[in-house]
Amino acid sequence: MPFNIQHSTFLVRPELQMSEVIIDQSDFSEERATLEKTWAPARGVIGWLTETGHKQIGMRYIVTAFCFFVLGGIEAALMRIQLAKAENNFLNPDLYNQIFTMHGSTMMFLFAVPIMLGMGVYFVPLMIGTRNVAFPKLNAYGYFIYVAGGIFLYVMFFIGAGPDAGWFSYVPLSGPTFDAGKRADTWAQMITFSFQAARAGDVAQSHPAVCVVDGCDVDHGHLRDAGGNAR
Amino acid sequence: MKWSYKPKDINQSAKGIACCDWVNRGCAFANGKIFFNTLDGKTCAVNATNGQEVWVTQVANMARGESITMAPLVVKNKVLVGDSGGEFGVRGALTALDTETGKQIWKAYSIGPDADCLIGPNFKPFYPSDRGKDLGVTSWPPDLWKIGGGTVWGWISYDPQLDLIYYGTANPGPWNPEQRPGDNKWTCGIFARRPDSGEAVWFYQWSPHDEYDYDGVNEQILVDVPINGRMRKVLVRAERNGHVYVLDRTTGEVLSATPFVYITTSKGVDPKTGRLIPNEEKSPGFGRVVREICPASPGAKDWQPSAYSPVTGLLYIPHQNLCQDEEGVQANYIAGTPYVGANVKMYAGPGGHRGEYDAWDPIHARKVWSIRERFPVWSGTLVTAGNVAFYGTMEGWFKAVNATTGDLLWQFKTGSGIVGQPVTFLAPDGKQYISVLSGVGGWSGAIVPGQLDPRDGTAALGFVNAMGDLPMYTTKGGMLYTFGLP
Amino acid sequence: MMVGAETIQSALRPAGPEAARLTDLWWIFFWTCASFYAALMAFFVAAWIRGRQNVEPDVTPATERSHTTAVTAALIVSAIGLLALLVTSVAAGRAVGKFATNSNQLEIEVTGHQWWWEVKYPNPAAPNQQVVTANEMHIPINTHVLLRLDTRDDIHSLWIPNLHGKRDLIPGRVNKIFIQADRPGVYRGQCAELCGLQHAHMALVVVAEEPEKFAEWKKRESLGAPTPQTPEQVRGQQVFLGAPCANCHNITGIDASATLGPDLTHVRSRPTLAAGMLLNTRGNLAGWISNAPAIKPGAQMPPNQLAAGELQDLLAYLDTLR
Amino acid sequence: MCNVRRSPFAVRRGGSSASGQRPTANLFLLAVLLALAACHREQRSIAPTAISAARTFPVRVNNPYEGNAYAIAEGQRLYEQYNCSGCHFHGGGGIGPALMDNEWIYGSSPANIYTSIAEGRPNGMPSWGGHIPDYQIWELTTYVRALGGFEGRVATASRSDEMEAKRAEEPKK
Repeated sequence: MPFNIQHSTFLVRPELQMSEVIIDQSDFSEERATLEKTWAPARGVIGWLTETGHKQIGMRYIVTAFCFFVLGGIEAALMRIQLAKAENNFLNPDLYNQIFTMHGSTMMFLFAVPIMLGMGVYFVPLMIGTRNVAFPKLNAYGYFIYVAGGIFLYVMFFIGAGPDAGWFSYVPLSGPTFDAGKRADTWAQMITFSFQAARAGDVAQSHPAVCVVDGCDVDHGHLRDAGGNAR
Repeated sequence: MKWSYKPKDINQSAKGIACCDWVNRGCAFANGKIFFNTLDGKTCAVNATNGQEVWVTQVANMARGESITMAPLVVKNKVLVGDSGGEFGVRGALTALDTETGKQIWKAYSIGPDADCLIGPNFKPFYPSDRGKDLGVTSWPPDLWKIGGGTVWGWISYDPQLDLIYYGTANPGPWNPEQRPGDNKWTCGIFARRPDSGEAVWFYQWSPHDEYDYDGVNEQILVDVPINGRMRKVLVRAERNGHVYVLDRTTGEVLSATPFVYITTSKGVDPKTGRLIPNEEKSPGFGRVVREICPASPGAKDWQPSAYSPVTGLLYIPHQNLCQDEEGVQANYIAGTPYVGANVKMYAGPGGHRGEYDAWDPIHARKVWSIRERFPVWSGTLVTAGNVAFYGTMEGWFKAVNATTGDLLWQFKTGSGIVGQPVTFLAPDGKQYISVLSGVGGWSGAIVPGQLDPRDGTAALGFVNAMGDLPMYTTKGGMLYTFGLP
Repeated sequence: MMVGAETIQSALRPAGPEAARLTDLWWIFFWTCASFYAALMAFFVAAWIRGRQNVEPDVTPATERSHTTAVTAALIVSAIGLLALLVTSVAAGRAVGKFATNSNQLEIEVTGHQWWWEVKYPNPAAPNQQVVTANEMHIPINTHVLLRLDTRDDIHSLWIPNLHGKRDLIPGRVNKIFIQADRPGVYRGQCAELCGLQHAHMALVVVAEEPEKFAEWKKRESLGAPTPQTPEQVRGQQVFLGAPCANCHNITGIDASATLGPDLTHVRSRPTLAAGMLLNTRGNLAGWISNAPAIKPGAQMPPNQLAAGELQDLLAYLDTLR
Repeated sequence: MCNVRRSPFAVRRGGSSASGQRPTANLFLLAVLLALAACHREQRSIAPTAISAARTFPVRVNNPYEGNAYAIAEGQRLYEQYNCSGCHFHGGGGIGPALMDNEWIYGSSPANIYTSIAEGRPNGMPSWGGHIPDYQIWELTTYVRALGGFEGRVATASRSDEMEAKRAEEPKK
């Protein structure tokens, strides 16, 4: 551990306590170099994949969510075309039901939830003045899980296994008797991905957020203190 | 071998309309002839001395799902034959054939207009709910009486003194009771009729609007016993709905009805109206799974006949101890195919044993002793003047017990499970013999000869769920065992 | 019978007391919300105009006080408005949810199927008087009608906007709803819960009529099918019994007691076919019989390959079922 | 993942169809993608053609619905509705033989099962040919094959719906 708080030389003058912290930076060059390396943006494809910066991840969430928003909008438009006149044959009932559920699921779980998550990931650390969320890798993992869920849903849709059991896939319509094949499973799988992503994102952010509520000393060592010894 | 007779042109497809395995409950001997029924709906008369066929009459119509499994009874030169197929949407009937020619003399339907049921001015049921015009039609939704079951596949009794025959009618179809609101007369009841004309004298319904396939076809024991200090001509019946009934056999009045097993489906019999009081909570219907229906569909006791000993004054009842879960589904009538509308899974009732052999005191309406068996006691029973009661088990044990105490006296392991009825006879050599058929099968034993798959608990109308281990205890067979008394 | 253009389906044109309550509630909500919205907009515009006129902010203790008073007043008015809406809404909910207890009532069982409605008039006292029909419900006016709702497959929801709100049909349960029509008319109802492919085409009509006319209709419905007269009709009956028809449909009076599809005993007296999708004409019926899934993809009625003569005979026979 | 095969019966309904409806806007891109990537398991023949409803029976060896989940589900529905379950129950058998074990009196190939359903068998199996349309016999065949474990778990429902699970509060019996 190059950066060890326990025997660091934080010199806190008792008379300036609570308002000012003066750090003697003279013998910190080595730690500084390590820190800068640690926080430097990674490069290349591998770098892109291993990126854990909250701004980057947050922005990815927001951009991806808007892509799904567009897809959901296209689905809405297709449904509206079908409904534009009575007894229309633009979409057959099967496809209509799939697009209906695709639209609902996309808008809820691939747009609404992730975009809020993305906003949170982007802004919460800025708002509480931390360098990143509490669990940056978990946060990145959450994003990729979310993308995987979305891609899975659309791949299944394009091979004819799009979910088609209403907004919330309720039984018995989504049960084996009325919904053959893997369509309900597709939906459930997508939800699993989406929820896992949401949970990962929430947990990743939770510590700084708790600190805000709790008023803990967020400037210091929050990364190290993720385990809970913030005070 | 003296002779053998094989009925000609037996239609093998009758196997597809026999709800509960391919069974035959016996034959009758009268006027030098042997009478028996075939599964495909024929009644045959064969000369007892040389095995020559005398006549064959087609009684049941297979195309409509009718078959025959019951043993005929000969009364006053008439062969009485009933049909089977309550699970196939048939219309039950009892037919009287001339013993000499095989011609039909009368036919009494169990459901339908009074004229078809041979209900006339002399019909005097004891309870008001059974009086009225064309109840066999009006107690059914439109047209459903035509396919409503009420078959006659059990035992017929004759009282020569009163000149009455007694027989029970089976369950209404389909099983799912929501599809047939109403009392569903005259199913699940007992008719008393004149053997000459077939006209009905009285009727009593064991289970009005039956919800659990409690066919009312069990045997009736006709005895004269003192009830409340008065000698009464009674009819004792251990009924599928779990009660032992004592009926006045001249009028059809219920003298007593006492539970002999654990019952959840009903709350007793109303002494005033004679009506079984159903338990609404256990009423099966569409989309619901009702748990702990006790007794299960085969009832507290199915067709296996009990025996009465005038020596001990006790009734010996072989029966089962089963409960079931049931789910109502849509029954769809297609002629010649099953018409049930229920998924059923049976299992052992309280105590975990599936069978019981009871001695019952009909006068005081109480159980005297009881023997528990692993499997349903699906064989008939026999009690002798020597105070010994015989019965068989589905594992294959043929047992003799003390009729007074129920102590096991002797047992013998036969080659297969026993579902037949033991008989005793005095042979020409002056010795007394006991015979019993060994060969498992029937509704309860179908898993063995039919090689059913116990992974599906609903198989064989749910009986397989309770009998999954039977193949480990016995194999199929078919052998007559005769034992000489020492 | 007037169906089609004459059939109305509108929650704002109530034809019964329950629907009237709901419509009143709707209008109360509409006008309350609209007036609040208008007031809010008026204040907003006023503030905007004032903001443009007054360059100097007017912050004296007196104006502070009057602002506080104004905000408090607005808060109180809003709270009262919301509370009033809550009270009216709960009151209306309780009123329409209450089951009538008087004897002047009729019980009807409505069963949802994929994708049609079975309507049954039970008669516990005389089960053989029971009447079964499909996608069509007749009710006498000024009578409380208790609908017992059940389903054999999915969750459905019965919505007859002119008579009442929605009520779900849930497998294994019996839900109840009371309706009453105050004036004769034909009201359209619709399944309001996605129930699969043809959810959109799962409609029924409610015919509210004078009690005498209703009794007459019910009496006619309780009769069995007439005996076919012409040779064509006789042949048609044979086609019905021999073709797949009798596997699924019931016709009281003949040997067809199947329960999968709608009861056809009086099929030609109904206004529509295919759960409100087609008008009940001979041509539509022919098309429906020949290839129902082409008209209603997913429908459980299979296509039927009948010879031309067979189809004509069958239609002739079905024509007698009125 | 999927066995891409076009079945003569499984006509996807895009807009044009045998019923003569106006072929309005076909689903251009989506339809093309669907057709390209159509997964046989997931194909649903929600509008069987009149031809497939024939009541005469060309002898086929290949099951057009093999591995098709919708056909299996439809077969299951028909199996209950046409009372197959009345004799064979849910595979365990009773009046008729068990269908979930590995003993097949008349053979287990799709053609064998089709023939058993269409023509019946002497020990009580009724013949359904002429009473139900051809494509339904194939759906039933596919479901029976699924009961016997021949259809693979990918297309078969993971559980049957008869006798739903116990509610949590109920005692285990």
